[in-house]
Amino acid sequence: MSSISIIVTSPPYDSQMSYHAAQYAKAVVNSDNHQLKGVFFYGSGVLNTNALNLTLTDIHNVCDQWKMLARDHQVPMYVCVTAANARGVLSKQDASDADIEQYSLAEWAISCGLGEWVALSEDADRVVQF
Amino acid sequence: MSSISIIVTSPPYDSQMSYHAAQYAKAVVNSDNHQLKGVFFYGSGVLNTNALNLTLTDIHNVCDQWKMLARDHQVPMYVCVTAANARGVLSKQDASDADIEQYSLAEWAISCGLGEWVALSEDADRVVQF
Amino acid sequence: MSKSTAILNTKAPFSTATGKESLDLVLAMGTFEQSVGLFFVGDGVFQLLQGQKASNLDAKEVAKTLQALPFYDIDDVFVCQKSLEERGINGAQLCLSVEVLPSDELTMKLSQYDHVVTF
Amino acid sequence: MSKSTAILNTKAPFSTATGKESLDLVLAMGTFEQSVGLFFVGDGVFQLLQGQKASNLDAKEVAKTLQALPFYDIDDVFVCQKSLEERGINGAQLCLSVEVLPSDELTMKLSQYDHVVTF
Amino acid sequence: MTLHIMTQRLTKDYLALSYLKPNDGLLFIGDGSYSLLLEEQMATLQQNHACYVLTQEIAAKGLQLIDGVTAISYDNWVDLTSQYKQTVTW
Amino acid sequence: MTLHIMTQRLTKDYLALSYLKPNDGLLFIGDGSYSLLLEEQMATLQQNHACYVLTQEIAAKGLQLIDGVTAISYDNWVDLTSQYKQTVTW
Repeated sequence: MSSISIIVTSPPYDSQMSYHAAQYAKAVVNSDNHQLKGVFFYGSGVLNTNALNLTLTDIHNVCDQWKMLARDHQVPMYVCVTAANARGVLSKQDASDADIEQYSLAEWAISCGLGEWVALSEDADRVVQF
Repeated sequence: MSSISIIVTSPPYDSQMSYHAAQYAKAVVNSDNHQLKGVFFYGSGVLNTNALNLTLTDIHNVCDQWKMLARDHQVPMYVCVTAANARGVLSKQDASDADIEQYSLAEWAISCGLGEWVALSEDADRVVQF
Repeated sequence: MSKSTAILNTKAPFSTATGKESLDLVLAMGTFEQSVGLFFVGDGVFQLLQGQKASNLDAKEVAKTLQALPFYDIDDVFVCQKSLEERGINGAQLCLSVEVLPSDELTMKLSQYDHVVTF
Repeated sequence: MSKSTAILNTKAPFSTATGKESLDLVLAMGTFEQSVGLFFVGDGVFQLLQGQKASNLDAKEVAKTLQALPFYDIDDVFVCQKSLEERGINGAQLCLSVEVLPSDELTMKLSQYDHVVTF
Repeated sequence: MTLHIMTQRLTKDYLALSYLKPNDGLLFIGDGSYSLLLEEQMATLQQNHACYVLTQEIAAKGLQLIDGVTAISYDNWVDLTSQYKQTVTW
Repeated sequence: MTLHIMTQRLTKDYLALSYLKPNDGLLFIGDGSYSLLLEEQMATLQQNHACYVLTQEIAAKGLQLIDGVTAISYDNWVDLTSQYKQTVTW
């Protein structure tokens, strides 16, 4: 049994890597020999956790795939709060702290610090970056 | 008197070009021999118009500079609605149309279609892209 | 309309949304009857490869829209010969009838437009 | 902690936030006592140039934080000799005392870490 | 042994090429998959490296599989991840 | 005459280099400003092209101005925009 943690640093719409990341993550959770410890969104990858992304009907919405992985397979989805806030991804609390009325963080994403990534990578036999 | 239109296709935080764009735009409005017809945000450049971008106190916030150009110099700031919606930048109306409660478009940005850019480029002696 | 614009495609499809967004802009210019030229250089030439089936990556079929350009009266489509050669592509592998030009001729064509927007 | 991570810096400062964010990650690893190595290759070597004054572009002074790494007990900092040479930089122009390695030795170093994260 | 995730097309300046060990594996993905069109450069790499590409990418991008490159699924990729000691994304 | 906005460092594969006309101007900006360290390549370009760099970038990035390159302000850049017939960003 081999354990894997995923770090996503590519944006959802302007790169293809986050699509591959979600497909890869699905393959890990469906594998008998591997365990997915969690997904961590960092850098431009935090844009994957923006709940306000609307995609055209004929294009995949990778954010929906992350949501399903979180809901159906209980994969923890962490997002670095500093990287997210710098790119317009705010939790309700972040928004309220900054006196902003609106917020944008997807409900399936867990806002956290970099310590979570240190723990995820410590727990994993392999780290894969997208 | 020479007229200039600006198209911004680079994101605010993960590229330096939008910083240069705002400085360049300021130089145009302060010039006696040039007129700034408008700024159009397209591609990843639409992220400049996300009102929820929070920047660290020791980093410039280029979004504030766009806001000042709009307010103090009446420069029209257009953003392509399709490109914006795909990247999590929604006007109140866009959000309501998609049954989403939250929205994120900066109040200084004018949501529009690509026809506005065609008009801006038609009006300009020069187009500069960032 | 009196101004002309060259749209310069420099990126491969899929990896960025630029293929789709450059084409949307070209079609908008066509609709408003602004003169437009479409240039494929560098990795942009990959957008013209025959036999693309974007549905395999759950992505939009941009190549199909490209093939419809003649129906929108957009006929000025140029591709860089050197870029094709450097990427191991021959002209017969392209999905669209385009004018293949040496770099210096393409450079001269490009300089004839009032504005240039790069994707 | 038993796992080790190599942070691979491949991008120039300023143009992306990666310089700052890679350093934040390095410092977090230091804080949680995970073993970490910092590698500068390709355009990443520009982060080490002496005399940077980011305030001229209203940007964060990342180079200052780099110089503080020894105080966080982060001593495994490696830079690729070939990348420096190709970019016209000599070792004396660097703002930080680092180990300059030929590509093959740097490759061997890199392979000794459990995980690699690229910025 | 390292599995290198090659996200860019092969060019002389591609950074990854300076940091490969003999027997490292190469997965060509995203823009990297267009490297399949460069038969000469691929042949050189294949002398020291197992080369992989995602089946879906070949089908999506108008590419052809070439001799000596293995087309894989995401499931195969997951297996490769544990077979190699380390993964580096370039 | 075209003003080329060079946003990347000079490398052999840099696309812009294939599409320059004699007397076109080159503004090195962003990562492009690191081209100042490549004196040989810059000298070759200077034979046919006026070369510019933003004063602020030199100061920010630990660079030195080199012979034959003109350091300019944003105001200068605006003036250049009308002096050249066209601007292309690479």
